[in-house]
Amino acid sequence: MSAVTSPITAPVTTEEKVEHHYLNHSSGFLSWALTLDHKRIGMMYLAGILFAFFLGGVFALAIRFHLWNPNKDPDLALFTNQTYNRIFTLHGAIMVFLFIIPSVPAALGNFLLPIMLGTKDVAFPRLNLSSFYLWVIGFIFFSFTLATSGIDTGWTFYTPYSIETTSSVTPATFGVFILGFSSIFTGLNFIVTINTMRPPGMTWFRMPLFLWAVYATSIIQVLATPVLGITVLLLAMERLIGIGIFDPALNGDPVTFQHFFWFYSHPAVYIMILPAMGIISELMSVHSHKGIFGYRMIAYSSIAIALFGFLVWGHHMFTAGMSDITTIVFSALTFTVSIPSAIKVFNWVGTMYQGTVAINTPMVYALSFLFLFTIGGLTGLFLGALSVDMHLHDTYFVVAHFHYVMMGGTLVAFVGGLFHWWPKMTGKMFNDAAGILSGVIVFIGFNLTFLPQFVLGTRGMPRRYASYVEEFQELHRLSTIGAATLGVGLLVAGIVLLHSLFYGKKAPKNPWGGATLEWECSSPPPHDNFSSPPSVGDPYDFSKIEYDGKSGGYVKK
Amino acid sequence: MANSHSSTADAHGHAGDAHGHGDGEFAHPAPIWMLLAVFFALLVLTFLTVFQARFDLGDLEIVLTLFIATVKAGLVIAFFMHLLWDKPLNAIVILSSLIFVSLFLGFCLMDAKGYRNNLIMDPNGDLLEKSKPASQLVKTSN
Amino acid sequence: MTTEAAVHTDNHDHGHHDHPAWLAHHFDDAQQQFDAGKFGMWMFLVTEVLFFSGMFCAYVLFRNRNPEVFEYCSSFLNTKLGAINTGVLLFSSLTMAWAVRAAQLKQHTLLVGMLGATLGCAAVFLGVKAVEYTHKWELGLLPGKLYVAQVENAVHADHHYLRNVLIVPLIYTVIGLLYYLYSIVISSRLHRQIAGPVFVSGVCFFAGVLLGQYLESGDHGDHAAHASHSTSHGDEAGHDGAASSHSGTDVATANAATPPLTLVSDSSRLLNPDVFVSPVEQEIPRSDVNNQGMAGLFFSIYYCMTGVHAVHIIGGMVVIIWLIVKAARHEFHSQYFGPVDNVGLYWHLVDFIWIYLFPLLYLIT
Amino acid sequence: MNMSILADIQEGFWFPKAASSFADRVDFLYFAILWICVIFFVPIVAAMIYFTYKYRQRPGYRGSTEALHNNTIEVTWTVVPTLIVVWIFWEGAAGYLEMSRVPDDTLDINVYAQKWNWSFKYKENGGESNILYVPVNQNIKLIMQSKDVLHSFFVPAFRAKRDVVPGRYTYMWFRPTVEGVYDLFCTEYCGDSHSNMITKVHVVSEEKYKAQLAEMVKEPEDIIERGKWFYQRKACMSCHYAGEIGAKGPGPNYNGSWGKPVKLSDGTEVIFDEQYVLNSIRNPGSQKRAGYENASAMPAYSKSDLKDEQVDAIIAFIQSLKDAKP
Repeated sequence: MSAVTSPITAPVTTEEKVEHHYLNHSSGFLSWALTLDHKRIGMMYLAGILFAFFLGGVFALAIRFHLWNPNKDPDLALFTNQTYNRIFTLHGAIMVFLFIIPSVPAALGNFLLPIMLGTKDVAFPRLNLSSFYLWVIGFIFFSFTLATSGIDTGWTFYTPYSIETTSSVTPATFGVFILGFSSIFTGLNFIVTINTMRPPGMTWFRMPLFLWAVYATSIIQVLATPVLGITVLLLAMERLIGIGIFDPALNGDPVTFQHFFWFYSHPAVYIMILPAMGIISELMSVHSHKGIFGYRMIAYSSIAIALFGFLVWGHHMFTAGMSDITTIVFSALTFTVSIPSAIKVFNWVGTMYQGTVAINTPMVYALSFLFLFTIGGLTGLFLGALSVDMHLHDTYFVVAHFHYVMMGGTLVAFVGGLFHWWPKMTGKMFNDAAGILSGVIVFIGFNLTFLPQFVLGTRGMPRRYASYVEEFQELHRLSTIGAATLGVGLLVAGIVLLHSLFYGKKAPKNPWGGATLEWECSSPPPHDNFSSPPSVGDPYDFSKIEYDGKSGGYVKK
Repeated sequence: MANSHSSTADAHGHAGDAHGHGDGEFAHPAPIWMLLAVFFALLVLTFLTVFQARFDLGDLEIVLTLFIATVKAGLVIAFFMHLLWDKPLNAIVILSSLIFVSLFLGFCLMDAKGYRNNLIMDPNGDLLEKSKPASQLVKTSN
Repeated sequence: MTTEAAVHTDNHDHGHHDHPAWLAHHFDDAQQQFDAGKFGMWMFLVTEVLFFSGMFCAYVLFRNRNPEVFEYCSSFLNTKLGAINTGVLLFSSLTMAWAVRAAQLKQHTLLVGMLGATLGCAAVFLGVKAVEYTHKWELGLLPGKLYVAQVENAVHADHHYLRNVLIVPLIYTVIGLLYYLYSIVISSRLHRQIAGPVFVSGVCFFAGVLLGQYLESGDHGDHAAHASHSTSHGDEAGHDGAASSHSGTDVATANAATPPLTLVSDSSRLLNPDVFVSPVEQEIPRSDVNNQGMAGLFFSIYYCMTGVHAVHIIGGMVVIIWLIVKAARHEFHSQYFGPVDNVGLYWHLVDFIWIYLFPLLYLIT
Repeated sequence: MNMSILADIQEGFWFPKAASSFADRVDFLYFAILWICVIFFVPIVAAMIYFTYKYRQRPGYRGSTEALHNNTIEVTWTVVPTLIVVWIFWEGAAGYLEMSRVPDDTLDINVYAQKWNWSFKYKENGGESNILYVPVNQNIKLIMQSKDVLHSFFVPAFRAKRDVVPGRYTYMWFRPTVEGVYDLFCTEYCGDSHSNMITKVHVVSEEKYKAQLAEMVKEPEDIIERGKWFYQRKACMSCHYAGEIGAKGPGPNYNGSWGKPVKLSDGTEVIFDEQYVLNSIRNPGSQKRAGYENASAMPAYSKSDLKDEQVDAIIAFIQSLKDAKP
């Protein structure tokens, strides 16, 4: 459909000369394993998190297939209750700690941040590499958990259940602890890089919005993650020697655990969504070939979300027995976060106005994000309103809500961003029509999976149930069909990307017509990113960028 | 603040004279007298805080203790850690961490006050039974 | 790494080749490298502050809930040892700050000396801490579920905790000594400057242990009765040759001096599933303090806070040794002293946290 | 079995039947927010689709590239949503306060949550039941405690939920307005059989409630029946299958086990007899069955939890299942 005018399908003239770039800069296993190059570290992260995502996705499908039937008779169920509990816990823990949190910042961010900023590398390349290895160690701890008795506490590790269960919680907490440090190091590195290493001309307000978003994310990573570290450390101590701080049997307090946990884990929600918002800001403007609407508002709202995000953790605990005054204060603060998010959505739509909107794979994902994230954001209003939350808390409504934000938001943006920067990262173009197809299937499958869950939740279906009353069966089946569709869509996306690696055309320097710095270096970029210092201009000035049929990409006039 | 700044700028000048590196000057050696003065101030404050703990001051005590500790911490941060001479950004960074800590403590405390009356100490009733010492714990105090 | 470096040198297309060895290739100049490192360190300190904040939060919540428990248990902590450790840490902060100055002024020998002094202070601190910890373990003042507190019988006195704790520092000291002897044999200034501080810090640890023991035994002033002394000390006296000047504390005297503190437990108020309770009229039940859920919880918090702090001290010692190696090689100068400065910042933060821990744990009256 | 629930579905697409005094307010706010969402969502998506079509990239068309910026619009779309969320917050908080402030004239019922069983104790006569009986049109106050882990009390038809937290009392209240039978779920994850921690609320008339209470305190005369009665009330049934009731797992099945040898996890074998049953109740960890090493631990029942003669009744009950099909 759009392929007619799409620049990608235009004939590409390939120069036969072998170019020097970061992928062929050096070879051998050690040249990757010990690399200090942010691009290679980013690619290793990408491979790692995609594997983690695959694992988490398999668990997700297992959950949905288990719920095909109400399982009133445990003998007929696909899994036993115990197995089901372990599956949903691992689904959550793997998706949150191993996939979503590192997905955009550590994989795409590592690759893009120095290039977009115009520097040679991040401030602390060794720290960057160690952060990747910490991720690997964290992954190993989780694999160990998986290989032993699994873990059945839910990804939230709520005490006192996590203290008394016989599953291997301790290795999982060590895994989380280590992954936390991985996350802190990445965030710290990015903050320092952006603060101290901007080249001449790169002022704060010439930074692409993706960098603003990553910067805001990094602030949260640095400020919030240590608290998770101490929380899981105390939990591990609780299990190892019984310190009792969170254990009511020793006069400890389980609600204190929830405060500790959510002080990190709510901001962590913004660690997950903010970089995705940054991706969408890039995608919307580049593929509309139009400057972003209200640049400063979007930049400020990223920071505002990061800071307000620290004030609202209590909304995970509205029914947990918090005092009334705390509950009401948290509810009020919760609503403050909705405003900057709303502003962003309006600005993205405003960006398309009077632009030149290309319909290609990244844009399809971006539009799909807009649709899904808006639903995700709006359904947050139900949960922020206290009296309604009393009914909806811990039901499938919540499950649907956060999947719309985390998956419909972050994952879709991540895949969109992956398609967008794929030519830059690998130097290969993918099949755009197939990419669009994958986007459409993902969109349909996603809505089919999670829209019914809103209704389920409102009707009172609690979450984390291995079996349910028959009344809910039809909606559950709808959801399972959707999940299968979603799986197919993501599979198609994966095939498209893999196919391009082997059969893709060579990517031009600037296939989409972007104005940020990463499109000024060749695809893939050379080892040191820029052979000569880049000239920094307005990241959203598209007026001088014209399509050039000869190279198949855009060039600056 | 302005006051201390000017005096420390003097200190700089001093130290700067002592050696002479021309290019890209960012090393600001702290004068020895200042380090020693801060150290002795810290020692005096430590004695003070131990000393005041001997008196029962009631509710005031925790306030006084924390006040002295904060003065000490302030001295360490300002002089030993050179924050006074450092970029303002670094000061903002460390202060913001304290803001977030107080936020964390504040909300938790606010909640704790609310549920205080609902607590059931020793819910299973077995702590007293199980950990009853063979003999009474003896304490001496002064 | 080697491949990286090799390729890097023969790939000359990016201008900056006046980079000295101490300036990483992706930085423009020394100032940028220094600023980046320092800013990164401050960010790291922020994470440290928040890391500790979790435990401070637990402290505040439980002290707020059961002030009497904190008051009671705090008297088992030896204020003198705490105060001395505070002094030692403050002194180490002084030497660290001085070390930064020495690095900036290229006073290499003074720098090694100052770093060595810092290392030694850290060791003294740990030595005193080892005595404090093992002494409490002997009394059964353990965290949470492990709490037994049968002070008079000194249930754990036969465990020789201290002797076991001393094994690792002993190995460390012996290695330091052997290394020092080796450096004298080959008469290498570099190695002597590294081995010296390492060996001395090992000795300092034992000095700290002796100091701790002396104060823990010589002073019956403001902490719990010490039934365990006669047993535990007899053993240690042989070990370290300390004078057996401790006057095997007389429990009976201590008992007579102050009546045992007993909070009457009112177990009828505790939850009993067979009795209908209407909790509305009920205030917070006060249980006996001397159990796992009260005193045990205090000691959980105490061990977590001071334990994590001690781990930071040990981590600090490792990086200080690394600094000593660099300093002995004369690597620092006015354009490159970032590592000393940044480790210094870290070290001061460890001190900073102790400045709060000391009054909050030891000085509750 | 779930006919009562099937009946619910006729009440509407979104919500189960509204059966408490809170329901109107919650449902009103829910639908108000729903409409607000629609009012925002539809124009956003419509604009998105329209722009995508109108400004699509095509030969001969080149849109503007200039970044737009319009203060009036930006202020409008900041202020209007702010006002709307302020109203939502207000309405939600007011509804919440109504739920959390317990009125003075309440009928008090103690709730004990335990893995994976609800038990309710009535103040009037000390009666105990696993199904919650409440009289219609009276303010009911629940005083809730958990014996082990976190649970959460949720009755969708009442739109009311509150976590049950070990180590403290939590309270909630509601006033049922319509007689009927409603689902009661546990909504805080509590382990293996979390999804089986379901029971019913019977909202009945005042007289029926009185009759139920009287019925409740009558223990069956027959020892086997009494054993079954305790089996149902003392949370045994939430882990052990017996006859044709109870949960299949995580604990061993009672059927056909009496008198047979039992393999223990340490390799030894014992006979399933009085001694074994008593020991398993008083000290469950001591003789773990082979194959159940990783099952959730059974709580120990002290003599105050379960008196000796009550254990005898349970033994008699298990004995009666000697020949039942496993």
